[in-house]
This record gives sequence, C-alpha cells and structure tokens, in this order.
Amino acid sequence: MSQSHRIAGGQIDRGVALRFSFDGKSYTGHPGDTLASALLANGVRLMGRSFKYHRPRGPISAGSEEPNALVELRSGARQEPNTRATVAELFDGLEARSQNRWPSLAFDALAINDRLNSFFTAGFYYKTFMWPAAFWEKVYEPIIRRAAGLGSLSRLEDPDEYDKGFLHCDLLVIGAGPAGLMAALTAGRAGARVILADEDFRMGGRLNAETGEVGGRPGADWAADVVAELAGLPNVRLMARTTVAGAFDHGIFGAVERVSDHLPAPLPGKPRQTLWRIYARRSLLAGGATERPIAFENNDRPGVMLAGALRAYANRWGVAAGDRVVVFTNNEDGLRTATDLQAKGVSVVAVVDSRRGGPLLPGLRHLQGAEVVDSAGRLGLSSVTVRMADGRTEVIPCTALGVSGGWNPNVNIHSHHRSRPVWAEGIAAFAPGADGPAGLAVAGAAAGRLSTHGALLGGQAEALAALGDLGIPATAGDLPKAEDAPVSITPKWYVQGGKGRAWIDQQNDVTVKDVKLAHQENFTSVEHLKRYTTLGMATDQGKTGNVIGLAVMAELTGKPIPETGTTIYRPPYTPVAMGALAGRSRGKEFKPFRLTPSHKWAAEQGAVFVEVGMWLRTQWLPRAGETTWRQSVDREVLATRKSVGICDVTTLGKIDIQGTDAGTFLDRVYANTFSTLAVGKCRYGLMLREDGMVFDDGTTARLAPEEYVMTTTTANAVTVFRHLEFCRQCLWPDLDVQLISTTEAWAQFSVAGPNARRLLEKVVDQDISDAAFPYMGAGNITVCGGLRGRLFRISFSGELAYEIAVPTRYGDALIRKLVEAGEEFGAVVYGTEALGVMRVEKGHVAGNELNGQSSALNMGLGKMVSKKKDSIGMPLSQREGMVAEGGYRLVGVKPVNPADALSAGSHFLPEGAAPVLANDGGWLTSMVWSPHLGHCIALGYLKGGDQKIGTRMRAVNFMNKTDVAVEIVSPHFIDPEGERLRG
Amino acid sequence: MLINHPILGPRDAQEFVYLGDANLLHRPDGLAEGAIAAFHDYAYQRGNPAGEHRELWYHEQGDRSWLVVTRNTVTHEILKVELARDVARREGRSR
Amino acid sequence: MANLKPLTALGHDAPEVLSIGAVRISERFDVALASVAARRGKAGDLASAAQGIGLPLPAPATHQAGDPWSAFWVAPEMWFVEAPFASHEDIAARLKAALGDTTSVTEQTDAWVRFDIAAPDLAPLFERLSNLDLARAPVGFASRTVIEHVGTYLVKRAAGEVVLYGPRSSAASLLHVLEVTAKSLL
Amino acid sequence: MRYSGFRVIAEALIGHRGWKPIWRDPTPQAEYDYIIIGGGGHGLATAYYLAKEFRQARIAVLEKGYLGGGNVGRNTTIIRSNYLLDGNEPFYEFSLKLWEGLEQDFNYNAMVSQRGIINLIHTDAQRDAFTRRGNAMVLNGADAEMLSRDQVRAMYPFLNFDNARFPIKGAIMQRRGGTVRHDAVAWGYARGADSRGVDLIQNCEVMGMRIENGRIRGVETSRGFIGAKKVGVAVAGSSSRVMGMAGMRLPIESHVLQAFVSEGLKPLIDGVMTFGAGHFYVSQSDKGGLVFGGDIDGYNSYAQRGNLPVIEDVAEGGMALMPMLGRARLLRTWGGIMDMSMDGSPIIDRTGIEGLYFNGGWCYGGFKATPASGWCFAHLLATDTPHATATAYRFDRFLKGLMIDEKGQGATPNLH
Repeated sequence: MSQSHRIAGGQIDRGVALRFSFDGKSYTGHPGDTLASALLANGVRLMGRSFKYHRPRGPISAGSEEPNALVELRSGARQEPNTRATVAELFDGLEARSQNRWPSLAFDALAINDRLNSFFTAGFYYKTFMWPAAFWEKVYEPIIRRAAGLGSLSRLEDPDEYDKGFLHCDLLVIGAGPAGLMAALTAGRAGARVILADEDFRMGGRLNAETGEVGGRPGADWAADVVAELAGLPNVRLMARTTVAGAFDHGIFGAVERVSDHLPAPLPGKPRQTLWRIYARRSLLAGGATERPIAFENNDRPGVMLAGALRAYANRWGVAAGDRVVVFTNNEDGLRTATDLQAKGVSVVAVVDSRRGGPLLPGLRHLQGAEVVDSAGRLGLSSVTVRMADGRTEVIPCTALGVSGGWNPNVNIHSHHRSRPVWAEGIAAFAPGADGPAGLAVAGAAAGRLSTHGALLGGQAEALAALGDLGIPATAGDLPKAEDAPVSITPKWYVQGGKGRAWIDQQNDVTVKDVKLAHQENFTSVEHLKRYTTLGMATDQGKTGNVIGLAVMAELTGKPIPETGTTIYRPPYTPVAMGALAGRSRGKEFKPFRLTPSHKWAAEQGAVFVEVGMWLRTQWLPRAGETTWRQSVDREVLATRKSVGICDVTTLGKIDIQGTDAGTFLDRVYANTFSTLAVGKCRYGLMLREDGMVFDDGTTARLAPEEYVMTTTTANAVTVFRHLEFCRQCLWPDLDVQLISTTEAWAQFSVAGPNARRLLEKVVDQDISDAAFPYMGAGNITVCGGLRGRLFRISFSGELAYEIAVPTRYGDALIRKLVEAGEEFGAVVYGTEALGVMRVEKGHVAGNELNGQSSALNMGLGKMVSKKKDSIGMPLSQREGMVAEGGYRLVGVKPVNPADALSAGSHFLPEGAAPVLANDGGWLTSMVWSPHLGHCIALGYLKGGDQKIGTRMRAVNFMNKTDVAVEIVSPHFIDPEGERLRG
Repeated sequence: MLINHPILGPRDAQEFVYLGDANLLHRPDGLAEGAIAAFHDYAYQRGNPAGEHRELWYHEQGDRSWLVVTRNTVTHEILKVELARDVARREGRSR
Repeated sequence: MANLKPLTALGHDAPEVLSIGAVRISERFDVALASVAARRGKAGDLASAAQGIGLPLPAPATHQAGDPWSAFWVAPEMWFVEAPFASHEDIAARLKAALGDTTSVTEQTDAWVRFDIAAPDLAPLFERLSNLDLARAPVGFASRTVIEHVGTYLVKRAAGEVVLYGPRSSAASLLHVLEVTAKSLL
Repeated sequence: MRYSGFRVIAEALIGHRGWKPIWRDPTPQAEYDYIIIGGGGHGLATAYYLAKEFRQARIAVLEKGYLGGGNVGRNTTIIRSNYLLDGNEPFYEFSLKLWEGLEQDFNYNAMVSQRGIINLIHTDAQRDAFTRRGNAMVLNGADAEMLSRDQVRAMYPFLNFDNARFPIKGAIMQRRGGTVRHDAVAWGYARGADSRGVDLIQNCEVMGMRIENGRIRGVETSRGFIGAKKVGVAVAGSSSRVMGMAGMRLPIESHVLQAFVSEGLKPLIDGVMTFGAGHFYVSQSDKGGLVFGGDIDGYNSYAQRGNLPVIEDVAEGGMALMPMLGRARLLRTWGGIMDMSMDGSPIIDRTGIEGLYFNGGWCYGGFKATPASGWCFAHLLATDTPHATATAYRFDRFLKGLMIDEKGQGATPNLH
C-alpha cells in the first residue's frame, strides 16, 4: 500500500519500511512514525468511534491528549485496549484494531445512537429506566453494560514483566522541549545531578514539530545537538519514553518508562515498562502546552484536527493529513499551520480567522472575522461551511481542517497537590497558580510563556534558581536566538447559532447543548457540570475539552471564567499500565516466602504445605496408602498421644529481652507477673492491648537473671516486637531493657508424647529426667555431643512435651536425627492440622479465639490479669461492658450424637428457638475431628457460657445447612488435670 | 513522603509504621483513682487537628526508632522530627 | 563437635555462587554474627571494653572492618558484630565474656542469609532494588533497606561490592529477586 | 416535576426546553427548626427523610462547597450489608433494604444495581470467620452464602487460580450487594428534599456555633448567622473540625483513602469482588471503568490526596488476583477524607450540648450507609430517641467497653 499522503521532510527514516496492519489491512510506514502518522500517510483518517453516539472519528491531535484515535494494539495475551494511535510508536509487524464498533469501523450498528441523540442527552438515564422497578437490573442495565466500555482486555495473563526502581537527583526536569532542554543543559553543565524525562520517544518537544530556528539552526537540529551533549554528561540521565505521571509529597515523583513498547515484544529478561520512584531535591515542570479546538457544528469529523497537530504531521512526520486544507483560528499561532503547509506545497484553500483586522497572510485566502459553522462528510471531512464577516456563508470543499482555539499550559503536575490554576488573560488560558508542590518550578509554555525564546529563557532561569537553592554554583550560558512572537488571541470557545451539535468532549460525546442543559437544570458548579455531563471523564481527562466546557458554562451563568474555576487535577498525567504499578509482585512473587528449617526434609517426605502468613508450614505428611488428609492427620495425632510426635515450631516469634529491668518490663507488658519467675523456668504469658483485649500469648523463659526469651504467636511476631519497642522507647524510656528478635536464629521443634523424654535423651547431652528438668523448665543444653541448644519443657498438645532449639543451620540435621532416634518409638512428624487438633482437644486458644475482639475473661483467663500491678490493658479491661455477667465465655462443644459433624462458624441457638438475632448465643470458633475421642469437638464463644456447662444447645450453620444438637462442656477435652504434662 | 530522621536523615515514609497522636506517650497511671476515665481519654479521644499534628512513627524497616513527627495534616509539610525517647524524657516519662 | 551437618540458608551443603553478566552474587556461610547493645547508661563502659578487644563500634549508618571483629550500626547504641565463623562460632559467648555487664549480647548468626554482591558498577542493579542512594553513599555505608518486601541490611564494603543480610527464611525469595533483576540488565 | 421515560421522550421532541432546575438556590432564612451541616450524602438523606418520613418543616442543609461534594462524590460506589457484629449488621441491612426501594422512593435513577459481592477466601481460618459472619448475616435477616473454589472459578475464570501465592479457596457471597451511581444518590436526595421545601444552601461554610448555657442557638456561617432549634452535624471527614467549634473532642481521626478507576473496558466483572490476601477490591461501572481501591494511606490527613506506596500496593493486589490487569491502564486516582473511628464503627448520637446532634465516624462504610444513616439521624433529630437499628452507635460505648470492632484491631483507627 502506497503512502499516498507522505510529503517531503520529517524526522523519519525513509530508508526503512515498517509493515503494520490496522483492522486486518496491511500498510507500511517508517521508523519515527507513530501509528497515527503512518495511517494518515496512507490516507487513513477514520480510526475510531466515539463512546456514546458511535460517531466516526479520526485523530485530532499528534500527542497524548488524543481523545479519538484509540485502538486495540497487539493481539493475544498482549492485547492492549484504548491505546492512543497518536503516541503508539510504529514497529515492524505492529497489529492494531479499531474498537467499540460492530460489525466494522466503517459500518457500526450502534451508530443508531447518533440518530437517537435527541433522547440521549446529558443525564437522561437518571430520569428513566425506573419502571417497572425490576426492569433496571433485568433489562435496562444489562443492555447498557453490554454497550459500555471502549477496548477489551484479553482475559489472559499478561505475559510481560514489569520492574520498579528508585532514582535520586538534584533537579528533575519534566519535558524535553526548549524549556526543559535549556534547563537540563544549564544544570548539567554545572555538574548537578539531573534527570530529564519526556513522554515522547524523541526529545525536543514542539521543536520537532515546528520550522522556526533556534540559534540559527532548525529547532529540531538544535534540540538534537543539546540531547547529544547531555548524553555525554555523566551527571545527566536522559529518559525518553518516560512519563512523569504524578507529583507526590516531599519531592517524590512517579514516572513510567516504556522500555519495550516500541518493540514487537520485550527482549529476553527485559521488562515491558519500569515504574521509577524519583526523589528530586528540586524539580521543574516544562511540560509544554496543549492546543484546544473551537467548538462548532459537526466539528468531530475525521479530518478535523488541531492546527498544531496538522502542522506537526507535516513538519515532523512528512504527512499531509489532507490534500485540500482549511485552517480555522482565533490566534496568531494558527496561521503558522497555513504558512508551513503552504511552504510544503500542500494546498491551503482558506484561512478562516475569527479575529478582525491585522495583517493578511500573503498568497493565501485569509478570511478575517469569519467562522466555520458546519462541516460535511460521512466517514471523513469533505467540506466546511464558513460564515464570512458579512454573514454570508460559503461551502468550501476540503479534506482537512486545522482548528486552533489557543493553547492551554499543561498545569496538571503542578496541580497534583490541589493548587488551583489562575486565569492568564494574555493567553486566554489557565496557568499554574501559587502553592504548587514544594520545590517544583514551572517554565516555558507550561508556565504560559508560549514563545520559543520565552521557553529557553524560563528554562535557564528556573534551573539557575533551583541550583541556587541547592548551593550548586552555575552560570547562565548564552541563550540561543529564537522567535519571540507575541500571542495575539481573541478568545472564541464555540461558534454561535446553528441547531446541531458542537462537540466539546469528543470521546464522551459532550456537546455545547449538554452544557446548556446542565445549566438549565442548575448543575452549574464545574464539579456538577463534569459529573452530570461526564465532561472530561474520558481517557484523555478533558485535556482538550475541559476549558471550553467551563467557558461555555461561565458564559451561561454570567460569571467570569476564573470564578467558574476548574475541576481537580489528579494523577496520573496520562493513563498508566497497572502492570507497571505492580512491578514484579505478582503470581508466586506477590509476597516473599518464608521457609522453615525442616522444609527441605519435609518436601522430600512429600509433605503438604500451607501458607501461614508469609510462612510455608507442613500441614500434614501423607504416608503411602493414605488417600485423605484426615487419615494422615488422625495418624499423626494418635501416634503423638500414644508415643511421640515431632513438629517444627520455628515460626513462633522469639524475642530476646535483656537488661537489669527486663523483669519489671515484662510485668508491665504482660497481664500476669514475670519478675518473680525463677531462672531456668518458663511461664505462659498473656499480653493485652491497651483497650483490654487479648493481643497475644506465649511462653516466656528466664535464661539468666537479666535475660528472658519471649515467645509470640507466629501471626503477631512483628506487631508484638513493635509494641515492645513502643513501650520501651515511648512509655518507660529509662528502663534498662534491650530487645532483639531471634525468631530465625533458632530452629525449634516440639517433641510431644509419652515417649518425648526417652527420645530426647538420645539427642540431648545433659540429664533431662523429671527431677533435673521438671515441667516448665528451660535452659541451655548441648545436643549430639556438643552443639549448643536450648530446651523448654512446655506443651501445646497437653502431652509430656519439650521444645528443643539449635542454631538454624543445624535444623535440617536435627529433624533427621530426631526422626531417626524416634524410629524405635514409632515417632511421627506432625503438621499444623494435627497441632490444631491437639490444642483444641486440650482447650488452648489460638488464632480463631485470639481474634482481637476477645478479652481474657472471654477466654476464661480472667484470673491471669493481675490487678495488683499496672500493666498494658489492665485498666480498660475492667470497664463495665467487659466484665458484665453473661458475656461471651470460651466453652467446649461436642455433638449430642457423636456421628454428627460440627462446623466452625456455626452459631449457638437454644433448642427450639427461632433463627433470629435475639436468640443468637455465640459461635463455634474452632472445630476438629478428635481421633482420640472419636467425634467432632469444638471450641466456641457462648454468651454466659461459664453458666451453661452441661446444657444442650444447637450449633446452626446456614452456610452448609446444618443444625446439630450439641452439649456445652469444659474446653479441656483431654487430661483436664494435666497429669500427662507432668509425667 | 520523606521523614527527616534525626539520626539517619531523609528516609521514605514507606519504611515507617504510623501509630498516631503523640499524646500516646502520656500513658496514665493504671492504679490511680479514676483510671478508667483517664485511660478512656488517653486511648480513644483525639485532637485530630487540621494543621500541625504531633504524631508517632516507628522506623520498622530502619533503626527501629520511634519518632515524634510534627506534620501539617493539610499540606503534609513536616516541620520537626525528634526521637520519641528524647521527647518522652523531656515530657516527664522515665521508668 | 556435634555430628550434625549444617545447611546453608538456601538449603544446600555449600554456598551458592552466581555470575550474571558483570554481577557476581555469592552466598556467605562463614561469618558469625551477634548483636551488641549497650545497657542503659553503659555506652561509655561498652566503648572502652570494646576497645580492649579491638571491637569497632562505628557511628550510625556505617560499617567498620577489623580483624577478627567487624561491626555495623543497626540502632541507637546497638551494633551487629561480624567475625569468622570457623574461629568464632560461639561469637555471642565470647563477646558477652569480654563485654560483661555493660552489654546485652544476642546470637544472630543463623537469623540471616548473607549475599556478597560484586560488579564494576552496582548502581544499575541496586537502583532497581532499593530506595537507598547507593551511588552517592560512601564506602562503609550501612543501612537497613527493603528489597521487594524483604527487610535487609545493606553494607557498602567497596565501590563495587555490597554485602546484603536478609532474613534467613526468605533467602530463596531474596536471591530470586537479585537474580531476575541482574538478568534484566543483560 | 416527575421524571419518567415518557417525560424524556416528550422533552426530546420539544428540544428539552421543559426541564426545570433540579433544585432551587434559596437565600438562607433567619432561623430554621433544623439545620443540617453538610450537604453530602448523609446530610441530604437526613434532610430528605426528616421532611418526607418525619413530616418536619423549616429545614436547611448548609454546604460549604457544592452539593454531593463530600465522600458521596468520591467513593467506590459499593453497597452491601455483610457485617459481622450485632451493633452493625441490623443497621446495614436496614440500609440495604432502603437502597432496594430508593429509585421509586425519590423518583431518580441512582442505578442501584445488586449484582452481588464476593469476599474471596484464602485460608481455613478465613473460611471459619466468614462462616461465622454469614450466619450472623442470616440471623439478621440478610442473605449470605458460601461459594466453593469451583463456583468462584465459574463466575470469574480469569482470576489467578493456578499460580497464586495465596490460592483462592472459595468465597462468601451476598447476592443483594452491588453498586450505585454515587453522584445520583446525592442529587436524588437533594431533589427530593428541595421539592419538599428543604432549603439547600451551597457555598455556605459554617464558621462557628452559637451555644448559650448548654443549648445550641444556631450557627455562624460565611453567609451570616442562622438560627436553629436543632443542629445535626453530618460532615464525615471533617467531623473533628466542626465539632471542635462546639468544644468537643471526638474518638475519631481523619485519614485519606484513595480510590482508582481504569480506562473504560468492555465488560469483565459483573459484581463486586474483594481479594482476601491483599488490599484490593474491584467492581466495573456501567461506563466500563474498573473501579477499585485498597487500604487507607494510614496517616492523619485532611489533604484529600494520597501517596504512591498505596497505589502500588493496590496494583500489586490487583495483578496478583487478575493477571490480565497488567495491560489495563489506571486512568485516575482520587482521595477522600475518612472519619476513622476508634473501633471502626460509626456514631449517631446526641451530644453534651442540647439540640446538637452528631453523625460521623463512618470510616469507609459511609457510602453504603447513606440511606439508613439519613433515616436514623432524622429519627434521632425528630424524636430524640435512637432508631432501633442504631442504638449501639453511641459516644459512651468506649467508656463502657462496648466497642463495635469488626476487625478486632482495637483503638488504632488506621487499622480498621
């Protein structure tokens, strides 16, 4: 396919042809093209459909502000909806499809909406679809939802990788146009650490799209030279294809670098995009300005463009968007499009200039005081109707119309901290206001200085100012000469008269009529205007349309534009791929793994693992022939209670607490007392939150007069440590206490069961007879002939049990040694399921009971809260509502009929009572099958439970439709007297 | 946000854990008369100013210092950062 | 000595060594580690006791190498002390004996996995891993930092050499991040 | 004027000349029986029900900015009543029932859409907790059911079932949960209140309260003093600021919550979904945007804007759950100020000052609560007794130890 609309010049490599396809049709373009420029070069103007009316649309811009030319880029799992053709860099083999149309772009069935437009006015849906009531969800909404959206996702996993990083600089320059380049050059030459970021793949900004000279050379050449010099400076980092998306607090910026989007696929190992968090001591917004159109009837046809874009396609990409061009402008800049195109030999048939007076353009039909009032052409522009100064109208055939309503400084980043832009009369646009982000300056067109000279001057001055703040000496180099044309503009927002629709927000199909209706219905504040009409809520966030919309509203309300104000600018500046924000944290890498010392051994045994926080723990270890998890767990439990079982308990938090005040400290952070604990002993500790609820529990041992080691639950290891540091530093800063976590330093195994001691005697070097190492004993030992370790005689299972610890690197060897030594006793290794079964059989509380909503009293541990001393949580645990009779109490539960299954989460109801809130007695917190007892058992919180032992209730579960008669019993199902412990 | 750590200099706020109003330094005496009322005020009532706020941050992914940060809750500007331990001592906390 | 065979944090008999392009990542298994914290009001006594055994107690955010003792600052009045594992497996006991009541000492050797990472220019790797300004950090800089949700200690031992201590249980996850990031630089 | 499909057609034929202003712009009168401070969802609903259900008159709503500019204009539009605790569940179920009849009640299509909400389950403990919750919901007359992993997969086959760090093990579902067009809620209530004679006064900031010997007399505003017999405060986000004018300290902190919307996409997600192993929840609007959110930033703030870490955290959750999401683009972020209370539950109560009433502490449950909050606050204002479903929302619950702590986090607002 020939590039029929390609003309001379431009920054493209004509030596290389790139093949690409749009809606299945193949075309060619060149390196340096965007998808839009290449399509226009091939004479394709129609690229999309609008959201509501499905109007045929082509690009109006040559940049990231594009509302119309949105396509689905790539295919398969890489399909990328809503990609702006105007910024999609062309590569060989690029595939693109139009979207939001059916069956085809040229013929779209839903274009019927356009014929029905008189019904589909702003907010019409708020006033209808209400009758009959059921129809909204069943009929109307499904239809609306089916029509919703623009492009589509593939539903397949994104195959590309994303990365994140962190950069530091003295000066971040946002935008590499004349202002940004001059600033970077000034700061770079001064040796400052500079980052220059630009969303475009070619730095230079408007200089690449203009013919004006800088320093006596074409602006684009000057830009290329500056970029080359900057590239040679080690203190300067050039970041093309990088969009600074947001300004956050204290000089932190979020920027997305499109590392691979200009390639068919990322190179091996390379990310598609990288999210950079940039820490900038000072920053400069040099993001340029965005041209805005003038609204007139049918101003949305393919071929109607922004004048600056029309010019950019000709100058930068060597493309004539049309062969007969009309220009419609209200300001001086629009005339440049006419003169540039004329110089390139494109036929400019008329220049429609809404201003009166002033010099006429030579050699052109320059119609002053005239306006374009309408356009024609079904799928593309074929003519415009012009109303002359004298009121007479003329139809002028043309294939492209360049419209310029003036330029809006890109204030977005400067307003990300909610600084309101201020109205600048001279350019009839909003410019950056006061109180922008601290340390952020603005230069060039972004600051409302629309001339090239103004940009160069501003960029240099702001760079010098920033370096001055930082105490980095810098000198102002000579400023290259460049045009300093005045902005001559006579504001015109929309063309009066006419019955038809004049578009303001092209993607969302918001027209002047809609704004008028909003006003008529008293939606007059800008926020109401936006929310009622959806003005500015499309993928372009109103970059070209918003100001026109509020100008129209200002006119209707009779308020000046500044008083009418703008809506709020929020990140991101342009839409950002979710993948970039997520980086590598996805799939199995969503969060890091924590592996226990016995993990390798357990994996060899074919253990089943379970996520416990970040940890992977052994859930159970199936043996040959076991087909269900219950078989494995029952075996582990029975073997442990009968003989001995081994379990990796390394995940429990361990905190080393030393200092002369360690005991006092523990007395204050635990509800019970520890200062009286004898050296070589351990004790169960109950820790409360200041609000009196139970925070955590565990055993704490005293290894030396001034050294304790505290055990926390696996889940709370981090929060308990944080809390202890708070108590130590903030509440009692003069206590002599030092803390450090030792959770991972020790591999710790529970050895439980009647034969626990006999097994350990084969491993531990010292005498651990009951006399030498009694119940709740703790101390340093050596293992297997000299390896230093620790032994604690504590039990979670209710059996004679120990926890033995060795340095983690020996954990794997120890589990193997314990298993080997246990063979003669038929020892098993058990996982978290068996652990859970045994602790419920014993009536110990764990995660499901330690739910942050329960007090010591609720758990039946009220007596542990000493009132004799002040401790965290003690005072508030005494509030009337928390000590009242009849509150929740921990109880045991067993089915009246042993064959009945129980389920955790079931609620207690009295026998025969109706299932209503008033009868709700509480709930089953934990349920297990007790192989020992041969039926299900559970723990639960029951209102007044301490008074209900021995009574019957129902455990009702509407989720699995069960209703079981249960008996309320003591939570201690096994060995309530604790004889086994002391055995 | 960046918190200018008195020992380590500017550190990303993401390394810290936020607790809240620095009045939490002033834990009442749990054995005193009217302790429940005092603790109710201490644990639950907040000034919650729109403006300067003295608040506790914990450098969990750093040196484990608790800091008292004076920050404007409207602009997020940070005006002062001190070690909580120093503030606590200065304001009468000891043992 | 005990007839128990130790494993590295990555679960192998011998330390892992990887070379990816210019980046070399070596797991270290031969360094003993302990925390040393001054008891309240005993910072001075600790300093002199430390001097007695040639134990450096460097300033905040720094590491100081020595023989046999090296150390880096981790918190106010708290340091991590390094020594050769072969000669100092009982590092905590030795330090406690030497420093006595001035100090709280805690064994840390096996709480951590240590990776030594070397490359002519480490900036491209670490600007993708950590928010620390490593390029500008002086040699001897030591700090805690988060790498892909994993809290680590980072020590800049030389211009092209960084020591990373990560939680032992997450050794594999940490190495994975180092690996894929290094590969993305190829 | 009454809205209907016929009216829309009729107006279309006459060029929409007949549409009337949705509300008046009255000038404040010297005194009212009731002044509601705050023209957000809760304030407007309160005024609406005061006039309609409690037949009260001489009512004004004072709004410092524009109507519906509070969190009702800045949220993720979710409605549900899947709460756990006795103090909450009846109230939120009452609210959900009001949502179900809302459009017909105020003749405005707020697009109440009950497409279902699921909370994903990743651990056995979560399943136990959700079972307890589901049963509590049923006991309170709400609907709840547990879904198996396969049932979830049938609904959303594109979730990460096969390569997840925290595998999906099922979900709890409330089919009556869903979404509502949030702005329309404010506009519908405002229109309904205005048409019943309520004065909606925009750009009228309350600067002070006139209190004489323990009784409220009226409020000083940017438009002068306005007298009132009773004043109801419904300014969640700014509660401490406004109640400070009456000399009150509250068990509330103001925090920023960010929310997000993607570019418009063809339909993917019918209902609402929350990820149980990270901070991420999502639904899809009728325009096609994925509306999602996560955790609050975590520090006290009145800035109405947040920072990058939370945006990344939410995106990580989204990608972990829906690996296709990488190629969707985040279009806009926004931040609203939450009244984070000390137990995560709201307050609708009298104050120590006679005639001054408070409604706040909504954390991020505020939007779904709008109808019931308005109704219950109107009930309290009109009858001086709490509505049956809001009896627990008292100031003194903290002194008495009767917290309503759904998450079990205690007196740490940023964890609720």
